[in-house]
Amino acid sequence: MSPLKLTGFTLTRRRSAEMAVILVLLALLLVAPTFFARISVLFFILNWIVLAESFNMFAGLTGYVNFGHVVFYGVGGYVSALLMVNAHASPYVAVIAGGLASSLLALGISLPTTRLRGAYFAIATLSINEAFFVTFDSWDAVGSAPGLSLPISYYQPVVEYYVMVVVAIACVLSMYAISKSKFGIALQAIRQQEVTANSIGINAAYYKSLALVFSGFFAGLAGALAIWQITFIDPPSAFNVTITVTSISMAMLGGLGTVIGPVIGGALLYELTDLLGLSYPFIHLIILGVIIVGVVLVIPDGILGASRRVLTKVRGRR
Amino acid sequence: MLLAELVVLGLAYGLLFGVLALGLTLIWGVMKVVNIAHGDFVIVGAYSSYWLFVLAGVHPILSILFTAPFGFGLGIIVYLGLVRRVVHAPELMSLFLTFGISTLISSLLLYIYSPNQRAISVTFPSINGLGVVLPGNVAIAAAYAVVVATLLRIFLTKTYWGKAIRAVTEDSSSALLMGINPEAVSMLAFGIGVAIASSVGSVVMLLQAVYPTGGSEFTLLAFVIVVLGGLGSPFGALLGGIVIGVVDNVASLYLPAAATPAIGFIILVIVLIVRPSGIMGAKGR
Amino acid sequence: MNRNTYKSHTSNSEMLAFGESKARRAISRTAGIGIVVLLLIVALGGAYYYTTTLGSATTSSSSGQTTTTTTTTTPYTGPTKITIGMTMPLSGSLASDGVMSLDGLKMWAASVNASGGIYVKSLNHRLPVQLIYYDDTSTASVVATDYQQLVAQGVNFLVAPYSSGLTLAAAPIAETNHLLLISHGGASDSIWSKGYKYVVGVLSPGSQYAIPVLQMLENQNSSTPLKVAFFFGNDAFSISVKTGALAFINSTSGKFSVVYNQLYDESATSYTAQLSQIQAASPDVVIGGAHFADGETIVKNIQSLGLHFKMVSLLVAPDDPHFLSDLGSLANNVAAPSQWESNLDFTHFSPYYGNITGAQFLSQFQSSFNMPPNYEAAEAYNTGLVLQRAISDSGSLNSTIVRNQLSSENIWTFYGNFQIGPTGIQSGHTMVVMQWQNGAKQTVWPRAVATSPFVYPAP
Amino acid sequence: MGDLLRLTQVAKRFSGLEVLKDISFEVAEGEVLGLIGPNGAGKTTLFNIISGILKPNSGRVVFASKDITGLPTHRVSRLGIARTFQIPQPFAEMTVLENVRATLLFSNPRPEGKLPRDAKEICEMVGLGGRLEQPAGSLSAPEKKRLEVARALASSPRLLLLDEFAAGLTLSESSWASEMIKSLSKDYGVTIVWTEHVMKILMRSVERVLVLQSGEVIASGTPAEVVKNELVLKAYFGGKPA
Repeated sequence: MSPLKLTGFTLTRRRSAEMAVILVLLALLLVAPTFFARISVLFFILNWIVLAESFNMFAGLTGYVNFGHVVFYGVGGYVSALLMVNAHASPYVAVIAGGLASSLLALGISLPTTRLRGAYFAIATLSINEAFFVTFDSWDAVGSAPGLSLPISYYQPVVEYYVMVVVAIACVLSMYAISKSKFGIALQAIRQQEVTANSIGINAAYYKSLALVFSGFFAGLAGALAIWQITFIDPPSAFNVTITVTSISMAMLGGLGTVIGPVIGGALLYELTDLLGLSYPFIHLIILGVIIVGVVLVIPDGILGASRRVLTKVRGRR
Repeated sequence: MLLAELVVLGLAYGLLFGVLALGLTLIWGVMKVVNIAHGDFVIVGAYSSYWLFVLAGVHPILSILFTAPFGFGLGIIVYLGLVRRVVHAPELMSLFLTFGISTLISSLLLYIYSPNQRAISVTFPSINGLGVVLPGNVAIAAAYAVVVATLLRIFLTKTYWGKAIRAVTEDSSSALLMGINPEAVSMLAFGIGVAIASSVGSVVMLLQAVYPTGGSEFTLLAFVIVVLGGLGSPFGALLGGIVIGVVDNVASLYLPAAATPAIGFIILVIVLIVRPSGIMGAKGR
Repeated sequence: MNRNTYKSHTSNSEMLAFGESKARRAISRTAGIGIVVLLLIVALGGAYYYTTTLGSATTSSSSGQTTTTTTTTTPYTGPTKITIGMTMPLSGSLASDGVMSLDGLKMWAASVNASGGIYVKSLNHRLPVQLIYYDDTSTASVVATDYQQLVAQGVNFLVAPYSSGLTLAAAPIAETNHLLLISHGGASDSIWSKGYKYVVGVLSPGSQYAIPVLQMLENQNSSTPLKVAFFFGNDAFSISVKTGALAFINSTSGKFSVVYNQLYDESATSYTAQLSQIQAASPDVVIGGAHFADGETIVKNIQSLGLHFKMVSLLVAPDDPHFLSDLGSLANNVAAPSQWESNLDFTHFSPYYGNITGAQFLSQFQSSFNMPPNYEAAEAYNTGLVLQRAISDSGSLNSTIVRNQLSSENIWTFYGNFQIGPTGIQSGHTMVVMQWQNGAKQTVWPRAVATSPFVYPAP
Repeated sequence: MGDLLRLTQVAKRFSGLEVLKDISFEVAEGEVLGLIGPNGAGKTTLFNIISGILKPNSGRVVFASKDITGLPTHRVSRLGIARTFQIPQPFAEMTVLENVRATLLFSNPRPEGKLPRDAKEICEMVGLGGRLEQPAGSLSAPEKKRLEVARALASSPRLLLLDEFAAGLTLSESSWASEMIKSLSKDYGVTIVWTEHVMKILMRSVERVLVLQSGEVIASGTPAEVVKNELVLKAYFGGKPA
C-alpha cells in the first residue's frame, strides 16, 4: 500500500463533528465584522497565524530555524506599499505582488544558505534580515528611514479583513496539504536525518528551497496585508527581529511541525499580549516573559503535545 | 592618517566585541545553547555599575570587581533554575527559553528603572602616539578586553575545569567517558559566560548610554561575531570581534554613514557561503 | 525524563500518517482540542469586549430609563465624563518619550479634575476627564488595533501616540471614525500632507526645528559665509529637520555654506570616524543629532578626539536634564533647538490660557513624578490644555465641532502660542534655542525671551 | 558482462592531509567485494565519495557505464547505489515501517529488480517483522543495523555499500549478517561492497578482498590469498599472523 493513499478520507462520526466545528468557526469568522467592532484584532490574529504557520512551514517541517523569517514579511510589505504609493496599484494586485516578491527572495536566500547547518543557518538568515533592514533604512527610493505611508483611500478595514481570512485559510490548508504529501514526508525525513534522506534519493536542497519559497510566499502576503491595514511602513516595523521571535514563540507554543499548532499558538499568544497590553500597560511584558519561561518548563512540547500527553495518561488510567 | 586612526579604534572596539562574544561562544561550545539573553546580562552589568557609581561613587572600572562575580552568581542561578532543563532539548527550545529570559530581564529593568537612558561621565585622557589619537575610554575598554581574554586563556589551558570545558566543547561524549561531570561544566560555563557579559556591561557604561531594552543590540552583535569566527571557538570569537570592529569603523570612510551597519552582516553572509562553519569553525559540523 | 518529553514533542508521527488509524485518531483528537481552545479564545475575547464596549453603552441607557420614570425634576442623562483615548510607547524603543508624554497628560487630567472638570455648554454640565491609555510597545500594528479598541469603547477624543510613525498608523482610524486626533509628539511634516482633516498638531513640525539656530547664527555678524556641518541621525524626524534647515539656508543666499552633510546610524557605538571627517571639512559649527544616547555619545567623542567647534547644536539630547548629570562639564556650551523651556514666560500674551506658568509646570511635575520634565511632558500637557479650551469654547463633545473650533483658536499657554494652519499643522508655536552655560540651562534665542546671551564662539 | 562500478585514481585530501591516494578498482556485476583496512584507512571516505556525499579531488567514479563523479547523493541513490551507515542513522521519529516506506516512496525501482517492493515484506526479510510499529529511535543497536539494511534494500539497489556492517554485532547476529549478504547476492542479484576492519566475518562471505591502508590499496585477491600476503600481515596485523 502506498503511503500516499493514507491521505484518503473516511467520514467517521468524530470527523463529521470536527467538520461541523470548523464550519461554525469559519462562519463566525465570516460574520464577525457585523457584530465585532474591533475587527483589526481578528485581522491581526489571522495575520500572526499566517506568520507563525509560514514559519512552521519551513522550520517546523525541516528543523532549520529561519531566524530571518521577518525579511519576507518586510519585503512583502514594502513591495506592496511601493506599488500602492508609487503606481497606485489595486491593493489586491499589490498584496499578491508582495507575496510573489517574497517567494522569489526566499528562492534567492535558499540557494546559498541551505548548505548551512543548525545555528549557522539561523544566524546567516538573521544577518540577511539585518542587512535588508539597514539597506532599506538608508535607501531613498524605498522611503528610507521616514518610511512610506499609504493614501487614506486604501484604508478599508472590512475588505482587508476578508482578504486576510482567505489568505489565512489558504495558508493553513497549504500547510495541511504539504504535510500530507510526498513533499511533507521528504521534509520530515530531512528534519530527522538529512544525510540519510539524501542517500535514499531525496533531493534535500531542492525540497528545502521549495519549503522556504512557500514559507516566504505566505509571510510576504502577511506583510503586504499588514501594511494595507496599518497604512504605514518603515524599516523598524518591517524588519523587526521581534516579529520573527514572536512567530517562533507562537509556533512553539501551539506545537512546532503540526498543522493546527501555530493556529492555536498564534491566536492564543496574540490575544494574550493584546489583552495584557490593554489591561496592564506597564507590566504586560513581565507577565509575557514569565509565561514564555513557564511554557518551556511546563509544556515544552507545546499545547498540542501537552494535551496529547495528558490524554494518553488519562486513557492509561482508565 | 585618518585610516590608521580608524583601524586602531576598530581594533580597540573589536577586542571588546570579541570578549563580549567569548561569553556567548563558551556557552554554545559546552551546551549548544544559543543564549538570546546574553545582551540583557550586559545591560544588567551596566545598570549595576551605573548605580554603584551614582549611589556610592564607585568607578566603573572598579565596579567590574562586583559585576563579574555578580554575573557569575546570576548565571549559575539562571542555569540551575532554567537553562539546565533545556540543555538536551532541540536547539529551538533553548532559543525560546532564553528569549523568555531576555524578555523578563529587559521588562523588569524597564519597570524598575524606567525607560530613560543612563550614562555616566567618567573620561580618561586620550592616548596620542604616532599621530594617532585613541580616546582614553576606548583604550581602557581594550585593555580590559585583553586582560579578560588572557585570564580566560590561562583558565582554559592551565586549570582542570578549564580543560574540562575544552574537552566537553570538543566532544561531549568522550569527555563523559573521561569522567568529567558535564553538568558541573555546563554550570561553570554558563556562569563564566554571564560573568563576562555582565563585566562588559561595566565597560560599556564608559562608552555609551544604556537603556533597559538595549540588550538585543549586544546579543545581535555577539551572534554575528561568534558565527563569523566559528561557533565554539574562543580564538575565532576574538578574531571575529576584531574583523567587525575594524570593518565597522573603516567602512564609514567609504560608505554613507547610515549604511555602514550592513557591512558586518554582509561580510558574515559571504564568509558563511565560502566557509559554512565560520573562519575558525570545525569542518563538517 | 526531560529527554522523553522532548521526544514526544518532536514525534510528529501523525504527519507521516502511513495509513494507520491510530495516527488518524490522534489528528482528530488534537484538531478537536485545537478547535475547543480557539472557541474558548473567541468566547473569552467576545466577553471581554462585550463588557468593555457594549457593556458601558447599556449601563448608561438603562440608568437613563430608571431616572426618567422615578424623578420629577429634569435629570441629567448625558455622559458623565469626557473620555480621551490614546496609546503610548511605554515599552520598546520609544518608551522613555512615551512615558514622559503620558505623565504630562496625567498631570493635566489631574489638574482639570481637581478643578471640577470641563464645563460643556451643550450639556450644561461640568464633566471630569478620563484618560484611557494602552501600551503600543512602540509598534505600529499595536497602534492600529488599540485605536480601534478606543473607537469601539466610544471615547470622545483621541490623542496621538508619541512619534511620527506611530501617529501615521493611528491617523486613518481617527479620520475614518471622525474623531479628533491631537498630535503632541509627531513632528514629521508628512503627517499633515495626507489630507487628514481630524489630525491636529500642537508642536512645531520638524522642518521648523533648526531654523531658530540658523537665524541666531545669521545674527552673529560673520562677513564670510559660515561653514556648517550637518550631522543628523537617520530617522524620519531628524531628516525632516535637516530638510527644513537646508531649505532655510537656500533662502538666505550666501550666508551659509554646507561643508559636510551626512546622516549617521543612531545605534553606532562611536562616531569617531565621521567626526574626524567633519573635522577635516573644518566647519565653524556642527548642527545635527537625533535622540538622546547618540547625542551624548557625539559630545563625548568630540571631547575625546580633542575637537573644537564654534558651536555644536544637537536635537533632543541637550534638552534632557540627564544631559548635564551624565556629561557634567562636557555639557557646557552645547546648544539645542527646543520646543519649550520652563524658564520661558508667555503670561503677558493674551489670551493666556491655563492658569499655569512654565515655572509652575516644572515644580508641579517635579513633585508629582519625582523627576524634572522635559519638553515632551510639556507638549503633552499643552495638548490637554488646547483640547480643554476648544471643548469649553465650542461647548461640545462632538469631535467635528471641536476640530472646527481648533481652527479658529489663537491662544497662548505656558508652552507658547497655539494656532493651526488649514491642514491641522501647527503654525503659531515657535522654537527657541537653549544652551548649557556653567551647568545651567539658558534660553538664548529669540532675544525677546532669552535668559542669557548666546555664548559664541564657544571658548 | 562489464564492471558495475569502476574507480579510477580517486584521491581525496582534507586540509592537506591525503586520505585517499589514487585508488583504482572495479566491481563486477553480482560480485561481493570485501574492503578491509584498519581504522582511518579511508574506507568510509571512499564510500562517501562513491555515494556522492564527498567529492574527490581527482579521479573518476563510473557506475553502470555512467560517470557519477561528484554527482549529488540523491541522484547517485536514484541510479541504484544504496548504502548503510557505520553508525546507523535512521529517521528516529518514524516507525520501522515508515522508514522503509519513505525510502520506497523516493526510490527509483528498476523493472528487472527482484527485491520486494512491499515495506512489510522487506522488514520481515531483515528480521524486523515484529518491530514494524516501533519508532526507529527506540530500536536496539543490532536492530538499527537491520533497519539500515532494510532501508537500503527498499531503494532496490544494484549496488549495496555496507559500511562496517558487522562491527558491534554478537557472533550469532554477525553470522545472520553474512547469511543475508550471501542470499542478497545469490537470490536477488545485488552487487555488494562490504567494508569491515575485522577480517574474520567478512572472509566467510566475500569472493574477493581489497586491503586498504593509509589511503592506498596494498593488496587484493581472494580471502585466502590476502591472508597470506606479507604486506597485509605486516601493515594490518602488525606482523603477527591472524
